[in-house]
Amino acid sequence: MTATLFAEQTLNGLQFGVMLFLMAAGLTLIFGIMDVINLAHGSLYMAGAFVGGTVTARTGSFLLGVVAGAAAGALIALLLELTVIRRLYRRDHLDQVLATYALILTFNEGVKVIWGPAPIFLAAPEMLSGTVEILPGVPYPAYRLAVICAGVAAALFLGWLIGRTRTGMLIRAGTTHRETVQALGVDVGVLFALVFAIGGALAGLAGVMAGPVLAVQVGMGEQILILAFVVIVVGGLGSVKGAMAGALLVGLADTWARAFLPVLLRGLLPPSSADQVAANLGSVAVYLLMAVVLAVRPQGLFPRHA
Amino acid sequence: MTIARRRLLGTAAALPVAGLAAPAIAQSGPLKIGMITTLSGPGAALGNDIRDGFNLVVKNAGGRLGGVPVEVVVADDALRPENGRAIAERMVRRERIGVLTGIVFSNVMLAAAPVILPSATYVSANAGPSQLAGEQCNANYFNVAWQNDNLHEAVGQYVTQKGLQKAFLVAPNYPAGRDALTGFKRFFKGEVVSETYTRLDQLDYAAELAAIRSAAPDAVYIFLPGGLGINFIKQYAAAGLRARTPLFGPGFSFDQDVLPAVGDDALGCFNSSQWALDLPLPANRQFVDTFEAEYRRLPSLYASQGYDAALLIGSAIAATRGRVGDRAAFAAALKRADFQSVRGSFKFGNNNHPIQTIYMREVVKDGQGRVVNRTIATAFEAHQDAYAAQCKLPA
Amino acid sequence: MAEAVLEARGLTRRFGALAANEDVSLAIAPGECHAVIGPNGAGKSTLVAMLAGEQRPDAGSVLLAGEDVTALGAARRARRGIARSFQVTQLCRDLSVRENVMLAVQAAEGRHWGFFRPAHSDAALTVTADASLAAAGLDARASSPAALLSHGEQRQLELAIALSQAPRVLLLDEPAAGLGAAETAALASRLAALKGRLAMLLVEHDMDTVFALADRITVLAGGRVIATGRPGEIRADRAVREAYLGDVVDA
Amino acid sequence: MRERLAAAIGLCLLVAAPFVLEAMDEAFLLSVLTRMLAYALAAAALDLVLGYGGMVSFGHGAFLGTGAYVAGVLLHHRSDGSALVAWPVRIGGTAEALIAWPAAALVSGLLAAAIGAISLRTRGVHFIMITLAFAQMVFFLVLALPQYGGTDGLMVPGRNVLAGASLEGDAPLYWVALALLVAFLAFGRSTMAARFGLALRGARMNERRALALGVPVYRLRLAAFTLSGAVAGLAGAVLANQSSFVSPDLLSWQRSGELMVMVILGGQGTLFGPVLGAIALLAAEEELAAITEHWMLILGPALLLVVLFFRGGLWPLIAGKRGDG
Repeated sequence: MTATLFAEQTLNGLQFGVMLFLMAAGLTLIFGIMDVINLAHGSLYMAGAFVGGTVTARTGSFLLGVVAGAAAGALIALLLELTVIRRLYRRDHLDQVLATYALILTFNEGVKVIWGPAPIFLAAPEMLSGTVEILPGVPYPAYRLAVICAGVAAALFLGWLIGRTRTGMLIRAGTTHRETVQALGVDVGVLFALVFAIGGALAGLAGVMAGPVLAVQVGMGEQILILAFVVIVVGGLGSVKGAMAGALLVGLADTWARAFLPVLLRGLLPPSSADQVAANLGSVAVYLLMAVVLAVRPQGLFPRHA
Repeated sequence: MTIARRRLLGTAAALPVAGLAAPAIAQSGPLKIGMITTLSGPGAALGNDIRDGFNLVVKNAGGRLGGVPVEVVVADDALRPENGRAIAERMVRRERIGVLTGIVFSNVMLAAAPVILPSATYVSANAGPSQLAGEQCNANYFNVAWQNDNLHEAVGQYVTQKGLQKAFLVAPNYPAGRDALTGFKRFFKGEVVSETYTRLDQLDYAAELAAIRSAAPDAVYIFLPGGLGINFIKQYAAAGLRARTPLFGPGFSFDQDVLPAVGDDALGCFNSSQWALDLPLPANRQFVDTFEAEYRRLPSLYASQGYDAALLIGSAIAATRGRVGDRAAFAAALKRADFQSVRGSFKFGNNNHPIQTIYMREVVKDGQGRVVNRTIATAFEAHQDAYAAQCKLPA
Repeated sequence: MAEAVLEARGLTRRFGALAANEDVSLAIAPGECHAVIGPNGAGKSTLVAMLAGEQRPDAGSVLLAGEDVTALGAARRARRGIARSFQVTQLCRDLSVRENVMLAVQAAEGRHWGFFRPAHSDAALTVTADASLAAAGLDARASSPAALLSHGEQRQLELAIALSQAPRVLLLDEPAAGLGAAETAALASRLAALKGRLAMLLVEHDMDTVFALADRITVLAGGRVIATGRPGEIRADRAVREAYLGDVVDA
Repeated sequence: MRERLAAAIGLCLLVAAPFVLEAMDEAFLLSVLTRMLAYALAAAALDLVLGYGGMVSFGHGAFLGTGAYVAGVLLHHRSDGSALVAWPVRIGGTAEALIAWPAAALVSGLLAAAIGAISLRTRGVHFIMITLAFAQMVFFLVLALPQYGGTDGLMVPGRNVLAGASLEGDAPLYWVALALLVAFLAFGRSTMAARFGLALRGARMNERRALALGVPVYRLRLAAFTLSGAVAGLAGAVLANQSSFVSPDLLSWQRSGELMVMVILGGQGTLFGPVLGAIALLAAEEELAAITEHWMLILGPALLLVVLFFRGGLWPLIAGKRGDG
């Protein structure tokens, strides 16, 4: 293995991590601020991808598709907040899991009714479809660099929104001192709806951004949802910083395990069983990571102080 | 054509009532054909195409198969083996349906087979697992599509024919993935530089793509069913590998249910199939034209399989004058395969699996700018699967 | 002085830069009622939490009858004889009043692994629990869910639960919180009856109760012990008067 | 009182079912009912930890599936005469339920003990997620098992025999499933009313109080989790017999979610409720799937309405008494 290959694989891991972060950010935001566990986040991601794909196809503009996908995510999220999620704030996590599980079933079938069962088309715009030579002899897909930029931008935006703005201050206060915030004349209901919509927009954005890389099809939300949950649990629920750390860690663990385990194990075991063991370990690497992290730090890497 | 929905039991309290309300045996009316297929979840497109292809035959014949009025009873297994089995049990034991078809996925097939085969005849409209082609072959199980290994073997053969020396193989880490690569290697004579096994829920293939670039093979072969294949093909193209190393795969990763979603990223990829859109046969032209007119989309190989399954069942119904209850006679009629398959020559081997031609196709743009397959070569003629010898059924 | 039942040695607990407890030491003798007082934020609840084992000290140790129990968690310390009541009532709200006490009796016995005999027909639990409820004057409410009790009744139940654990030492974290004058007086007389038989640590804001009950008093301010002594000595202590008592006495 | 009456009537219906269905020439519905009873057993087992213990396990599919695989694999080796373990001692397969089913419960129970030992260190959402993650690990490992079919699942040749008596046919397995369910319900109810249940429920309602009393919360929960996993494994063994097939699908997170739905739909903390929930959900799935291809579009919103507006579930509507949880 060369140093270049190692560097490339590491970059791959980080890139995958950033993609996961886009998805995990909204999830952890909603959990951290509203204490709601939203399995239907994957459905918002799917909706974003489908709407984004459709708009891109109709208008020919990927940028419009991205905007539409994020807007669709926000809009559906808002609708969900007003009709369903609002009733779940004071419920336990079990009710939230089940209600949003029911939403998954509904959304998957709804998308099938509207768009049909087959996957739909969504490609990167022409100017991002080429490759960029980031290391000597290593062409890297330009679009993936754009994904990294989007992820970093989302992280910065969230950091700014929560840490630096009056809205962010109210959001933070709204979780712990609901009454105080209300006494300031702020409608906490509106505030939470806003947060949920922001989370939905992030999910929709993640969906469109993933479209050119992944299949846009019914059920696409669940696969990434489980990974996103691993990410935010590893990072510490509710922490945006934790989500970033968790996402990068999961991305690296997943990519490194697949890239290097077979090579490493071949030194220890006979080739056939080495490949088998490596493949099996690779399959469960992220879950193993989560189990280890939680066994050592039950609250995740960056626990949120109550 | 009518597709009746089955009456099933209500809640537990309504059990006896439901039982009384729906007579256990349909005494008269059209001949029922049971179609268990996947209509929800990520695999829904496949079942949808099989069903549409099958129904097209029935519709074209005015609601008849083999001259007999039929009713296609459709049920969704949701890609859950248990559901498939429960539906099969209901169809066979309660509605006394004698002919079933439609199951897409081998896990559902294997779960339902023990219920169906003792008392009904099954015509598989999709690839068959090796168990049912080999030792566990059955006189009442017919596969009118292909055996799982066929398409992989064909690519192995073709890559060897083209003189490509070094192959890089990718498949998910599960037995079917290993079987697929074994099928490829059975006919590939060059060097396998890597057999890479990926996660079954893998989204990102950057690590594998980097390994491919570094290995610089002459050919890359993937067995990545469903969305996995779409993910890989998109990422393969974006990584700039499409121009360097030709990508090969089984036909279902490059067919009409997938290509519209992948678009230009699939151009120039090679794949194997027992059927192709552009096969210049009258039966195929009629199929493609009527399918497109009816459903406003191009048919996939799954649709062609559903269509052929209906034709095959129709031929046996005609031969037995609709007496599907005489299983020996019905099976014998099926085995003659007396129908015009859209793929050209077709006959059954001793294990009731096809002996057929496997074509190689290349993904191109057609005159209307659509991304489609063009047939470029024949990998095998009269090809039979590797498990036939283990089957004890007479030829 | 006889060997202390419960002793804190140099307990320190920090939350970030803030030291909630700094080098706190105190000892509770057998049968003694030892009060801990101090203004809000003095670190009283943190001290109780560390003594009970709910929080780990950053430095220092806790000794139960001379044995170091610093490394043990709350449940293990409870099994060795430390019982506590909470500042904010902690009850199993959907269990009946009687079941709340039965659980305490069961925990004191240390036998949780019964699978077949209904707890309600287990005399080992019910006899003690009923006696304890009668002593607390709650026998009429025995079958009502704990959540339905009035605040005063809940405080009584809280005490009855702690006593049913048959503890060696009882930690009382503001037992009179939220009680009216009559209820507080009743509580004080119940606690007075326990004096001499049971070692108690009493954290309380109501100074009348404290001075009426306490054998000794430790005063915390800013997380540190600023005085320890008999009630009379504390009353006379200049530092205490300045730091804390002054406000109350003069008011 | 009313709850006991409702339970008694339910039992009478289930006992009468074979005779009624036989008389109506609908005996095959018994096979459907057997499947419902197996799921009911698994859901009731989940209720023990979820309803009574307050441990929201999103991974019980793993225990159900593991039990099914143990029974299936033992039958598989028995039928082809191969060894399950070749070294250091040769262990072959078996068809005897008295060996295979306890083995299924044991393996699932051990798995639950291992998963629980780590997961119970966490609380709340972390617990939900870590149980899900462990179940996913088991799922992918089973998928990768080359000798037992991977995603294709494993065809189970024939059924177990019970103390030498055949379980072939619809009725025998139904009776066994019913007996197991009734036995577990009786045991579960008694346990939850006994000391163990008192401590477990108390710890759910107020963990801080329980710890202050000296209740060994962690050990009690681990015991309940292990027991629950073992019983779910037993249910899996019944399911393997009912369907003559085991599939990794049983271990998937969707199956874990469905078990949770059964518990909530029926009413958590009642043990009887989940039985009703299992029967109702499976019946609804089949009935709806027969009406329309888009049945999920009905099932999803229906479940949502139940969670939002019928929190207690179905059983309290019948029994007139809310559950413990």
